[in-house]
Amino acid sequence: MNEQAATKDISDEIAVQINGMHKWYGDFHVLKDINLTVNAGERLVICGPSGSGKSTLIRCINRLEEHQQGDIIVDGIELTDDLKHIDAVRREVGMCFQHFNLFPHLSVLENCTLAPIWVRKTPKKEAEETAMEFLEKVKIPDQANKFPGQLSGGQQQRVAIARSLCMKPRIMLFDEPTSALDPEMISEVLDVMIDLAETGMTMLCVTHEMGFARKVAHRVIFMDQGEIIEQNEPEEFFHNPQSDRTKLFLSQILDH
Amino acid sequence: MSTATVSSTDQGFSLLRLWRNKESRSVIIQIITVAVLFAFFAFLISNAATNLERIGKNYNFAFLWEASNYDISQTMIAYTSQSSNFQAMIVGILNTLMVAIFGIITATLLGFFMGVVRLSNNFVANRMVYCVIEFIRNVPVLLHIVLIYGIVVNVLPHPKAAMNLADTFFLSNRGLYFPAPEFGDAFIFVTISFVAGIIGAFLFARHAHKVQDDTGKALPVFWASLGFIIGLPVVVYFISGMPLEWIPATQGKFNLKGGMPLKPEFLALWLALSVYTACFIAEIVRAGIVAIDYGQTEAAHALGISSGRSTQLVIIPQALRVIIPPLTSQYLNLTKNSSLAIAVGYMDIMGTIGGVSLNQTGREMECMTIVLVLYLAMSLMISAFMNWYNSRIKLVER
Amino acid sequence: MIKTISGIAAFAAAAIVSAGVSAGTLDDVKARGELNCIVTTGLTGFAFTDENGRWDGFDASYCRGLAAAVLGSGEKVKFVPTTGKTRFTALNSGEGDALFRNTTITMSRDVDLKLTFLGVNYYDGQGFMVPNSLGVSSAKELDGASVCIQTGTTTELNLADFFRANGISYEPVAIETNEEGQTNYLAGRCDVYTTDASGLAATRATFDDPGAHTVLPEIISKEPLGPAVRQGDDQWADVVRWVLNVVVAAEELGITQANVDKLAKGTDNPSINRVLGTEGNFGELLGLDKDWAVRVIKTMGNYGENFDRNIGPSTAIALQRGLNAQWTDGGLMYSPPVR
Amino acid sequence: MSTATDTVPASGAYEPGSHPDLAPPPGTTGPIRWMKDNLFSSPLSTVLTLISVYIVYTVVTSAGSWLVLDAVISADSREACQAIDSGACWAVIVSRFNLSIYGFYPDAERWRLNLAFILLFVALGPILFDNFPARKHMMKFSMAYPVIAYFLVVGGMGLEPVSTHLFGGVMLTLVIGLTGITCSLPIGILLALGRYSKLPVMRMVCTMFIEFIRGVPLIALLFVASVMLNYFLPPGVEFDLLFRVLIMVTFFASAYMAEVIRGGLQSMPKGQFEAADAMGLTYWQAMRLIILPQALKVSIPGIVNTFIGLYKDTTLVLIIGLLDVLGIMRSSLADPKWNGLAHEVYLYTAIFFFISCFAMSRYSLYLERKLHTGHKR
Repeated sequence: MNEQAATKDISDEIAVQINGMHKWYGDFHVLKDINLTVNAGERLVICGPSGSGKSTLIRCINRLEEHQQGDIIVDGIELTDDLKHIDAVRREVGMCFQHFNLFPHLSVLENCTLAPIWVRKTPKKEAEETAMEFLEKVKIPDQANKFPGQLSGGQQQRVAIARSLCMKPRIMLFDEPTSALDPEMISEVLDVMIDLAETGMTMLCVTHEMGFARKVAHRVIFMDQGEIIEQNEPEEFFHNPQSDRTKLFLSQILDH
Repeated sequence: MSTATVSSTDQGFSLLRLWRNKESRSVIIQIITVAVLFAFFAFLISNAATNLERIGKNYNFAFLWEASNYDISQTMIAYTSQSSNFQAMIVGILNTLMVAIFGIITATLLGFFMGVVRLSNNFVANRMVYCVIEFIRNVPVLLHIVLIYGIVVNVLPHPKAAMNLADTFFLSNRGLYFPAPEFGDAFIFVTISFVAGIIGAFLFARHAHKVQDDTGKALPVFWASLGFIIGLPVVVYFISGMPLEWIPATQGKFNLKGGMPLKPEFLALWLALSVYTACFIAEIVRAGIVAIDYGQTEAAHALGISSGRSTQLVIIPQALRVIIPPLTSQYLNLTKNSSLAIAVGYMDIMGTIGGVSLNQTGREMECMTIVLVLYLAMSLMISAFMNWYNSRIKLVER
Repeated sequence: MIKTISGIAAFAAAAIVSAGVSAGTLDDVKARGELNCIVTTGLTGFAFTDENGRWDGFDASYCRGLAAAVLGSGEKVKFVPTTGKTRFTALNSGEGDALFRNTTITMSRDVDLKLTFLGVNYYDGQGFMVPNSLGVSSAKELDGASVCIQTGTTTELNLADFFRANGISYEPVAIETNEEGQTNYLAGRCDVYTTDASGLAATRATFDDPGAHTVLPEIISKEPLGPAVRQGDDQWADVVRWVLNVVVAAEELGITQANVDKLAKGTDNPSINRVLGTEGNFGELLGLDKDWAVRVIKTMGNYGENFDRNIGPSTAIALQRGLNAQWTDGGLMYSPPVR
Repeated sequence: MSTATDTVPASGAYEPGSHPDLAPPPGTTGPIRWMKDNLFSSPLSTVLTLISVYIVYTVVTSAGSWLVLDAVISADSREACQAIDSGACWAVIVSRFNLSIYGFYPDAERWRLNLAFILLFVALGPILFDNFPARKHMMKFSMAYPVIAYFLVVGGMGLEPVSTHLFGGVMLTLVIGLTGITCSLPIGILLALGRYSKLPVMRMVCTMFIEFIRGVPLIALLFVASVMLNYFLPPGVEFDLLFRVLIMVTFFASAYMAEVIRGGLQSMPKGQFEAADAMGLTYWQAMRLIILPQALKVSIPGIVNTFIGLYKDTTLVLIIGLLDVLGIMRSSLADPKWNGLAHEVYLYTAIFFFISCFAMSRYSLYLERKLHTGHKR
């Protein structure tokens, strides 16, 4: 399956492995027999029409959603009902949401230091130093003492990325990070994500930003109706889609 | 259910593993909760049993069937001091229901009226109602009750000098006396025609709805209903030879005799509860109507719907959706507040079974159990009814 | 939730621990250093608070006397005001140690409510008060009248019986406290106020024009008023009973608040000596000390003094001794001998 | 600024953006116009205005003379009052004023109540107002306040103990109200979390508790406290009446509080829970650090309203024989010197409650407005 995993910054270590995973919402079969292996350092873009289950898939990876059948192994830890495993996985996996989900009652800095202090038990001072470091990386160190409500959408999403990075995660999940943003703010978030990609972070990204996919992804996955229809290197994927559904989807999003 | 097995890295003993497992942990927590609660209640009940035994009492409801030995002034069913405590309880329940229902009706009417005045742009009326509302709702309802009772009893004249309206209505510090109806044999026809009128009005409304759906023609539903419900019984009443007489109260040696009295205790409780609750309802109504975006009115006007119609078709249905839930809790509050009857000696549930019966028989546990169950049942019934109504108007709105 | 439960558990545990072992009431009171005495919420002359919030009155004096006997000071009393309705529960639930609240002794209260009555400190009967303006001279003429009646009292039951027996009707106006009854009666909410004759007199005394109101001649019941304690604590019952008796005995023997100190030094009258503890060891037998009676009399006076000071002819309430005179004066006040 | 008398140039005479401001045409502003709009806009409105003015006039003149002009402030008894003037006899309030505030609390110890009352405001300041100076440090004092107040009011720690049966009047009202609110808040939070929980048993237990308490009147619960609660304690254990009442009042308030807070919890976007989960916070960490701080903030107006309700409901304790401010004033009606002065006494109590409740409801409005505008900070 993972034929083209030979790019130089991808290691052989497996970051996420999903075998024969199914999920239902009540009677509705959202994910059907998902098999997916992501190596450490690999950057994956998942696309597909809305309702295709792509968000659900990455939310299964840190168990915001429970799967009902199959295995998910993240960073060598199998996701089961065992709370210790879940906690361990969540410590290693960072996530950015479509609506940022920053904590409005905490300042930007507090947002960033909360999890390191409470989950990783980092001393406050150290946590703040780390946080400032990452805030600089996302280019908003000057906003550290503001509240999320005072920032623009693009800035908020960058804070959200910094917040996740403060936990020093090994894997980052992005759930449509730019789709709630005004057009002029998309690029500032994408720039940060591209910078992040250059550090060699394992990234799973649900997005419709095909430019981004072209630029950084090792692999693009297309999902529809709960199935992985097609996966390929970006260039191949865009220029030579195999299935009809992919072609239709690409024609819709690339034409507009 | 996850079919995944617990991975082999797990060590340690199984209880810890159960605690670490998300599902079994929730089961464990719940079992512990139930066990602790059970133990707690067992503790309470065993204490109660020990204590009752210590003073030689038991827990049984046989006293309900024994004679109550006390009199009650306002009863809706036949009741004497020889009736049982159970009958006294029924009297109490009916009295509670009566004051609650009367209260809910007047509070709603008064509340809607005040709410509408609060929305009017008439400065003086608006401010005046605002002051009244603020004053009344920031003073405890118990104070209103004793204050109004004090006014009714102290300010109104003695029955000998009762305020008298056309020798039919009398108002004194012994209460408000209405004439009592006396039904002739033929009155049954009027009753039947009234019921028939309601059914007729209902059928006509359905028919009118259908006609409007089919042809677009609006039939005069309101006037027709009025004709069916009021007109028909009136006609039957005259045809059957006016089989209803109203007998006003007359002066007795001490009191007014006969008639249908509303006792001062009832009046005080009813007025206080109505006025107090009405102030809350007024604010709910105002907030409900204000909450409807002015754009809705503008949209209705833009569609050419008349002002009155737009209120009826657009504003009210939406405002009701906002108004009903808080209104429900006001109705519940009013019903529960009616238990303050005890402050003026109105014999409601708290006054009969929770008051005199409790005291004369010394059966605190039994009586309080009954009281709690009765109020709970009443509250649940009102919530159920209002929830039903709420879901209905939601449906209509869609 | 776990927190709540552990909180409740800890709380329950603390409550149990703090309770310690419950001994007899006498020991409890001594240990507490305070007597919890159940009185009425306010009845002029019998138990009421003055402007400084101090309890006073015929019944309240007994509380002070009892506290003086047990604890050495008439000030070590906590008054628990109750309505007609809450008084027995207050006693049975342990909120009060003794009930001095013009309470009628009846068989059912004694037997069914599990109280122990200790004797009579005031012989009363239920009467009716009406304004003169009604022109009523007998209770039998009250057909159709509105009657103010305190709920949860024996008077309420007597009233129902009386009207039923005479085949006349009435409108009961339920009230909770004497103060409410008085307000309602004066405002004309009811034509008649019925309660114990002593209470009627006390109430009438507070009116602007007491002469405008008549207490009707019918006394429709026997109302022997007396203190009560919880059943099953004989030692405590004895203490309260003998406080009750000793003030009557004191009046009979001529012991007064003024001369008790002098007499307590010893007299030639063995009866007085026994009462005041200079002879015999009755105090110890009761579980008190030998001066207990001296303190009682010093605190509340003898029966006659207490009566005169609070409700007697010279007070506004102006009750005559009547049945409550000493047996030597033809009354019913008769203390068993202290010997 | 030009005035209305200026000639208005024909359109096009100005460059865009250089139009002067003109005053509105006459008759569209000013007091006359205001009256037309707000008093006489239609025949119905005119009638309403006239009726209202008449009512206000009658009430103000008659009540005014009774309340103020003909009132008597100092006299020894009701008769003395009536001998002086025909209006209200405020002398009864004057003579009972201290009683109505402090109850039967010993004279020598009353400074403790005064101190506790003053400290109450110091403690409330940082809780109620965001911009309170040195808020963080003062907050610590606020947290410690209940303990301080307990010792001040009840005694202990070197202060003369004062028995609870001496409590009465305004101070009893405040004791019940404040204890009720402080204890009910944590219990209410736990109940709300329980009702919002994913565990069915927990949810059921909390829901049943909340619905039971909300379904019965407070007075019934107080009766339970006064006649039944002692039966449920182990033999020999006694709680005094005030303590039992406080337990019931706390239960009562916490059920209502739970509903208010549940509203706040429900208004939390799902994303907040998910973000907390994704960061690996435990349930209690997520609740304490993320969800509750926000949910409580949204619920503050509701919490204040619950408090107002509770505060007014403290009057009910008079029915079971505790003398709160209404109870103690009512009992002065039994004093032969003052009996028959019900109106004065009730009015005094009403004004007392009005002032305190109105102030609180204004505060709640202020908060609501602040939450609306300052939602994003």
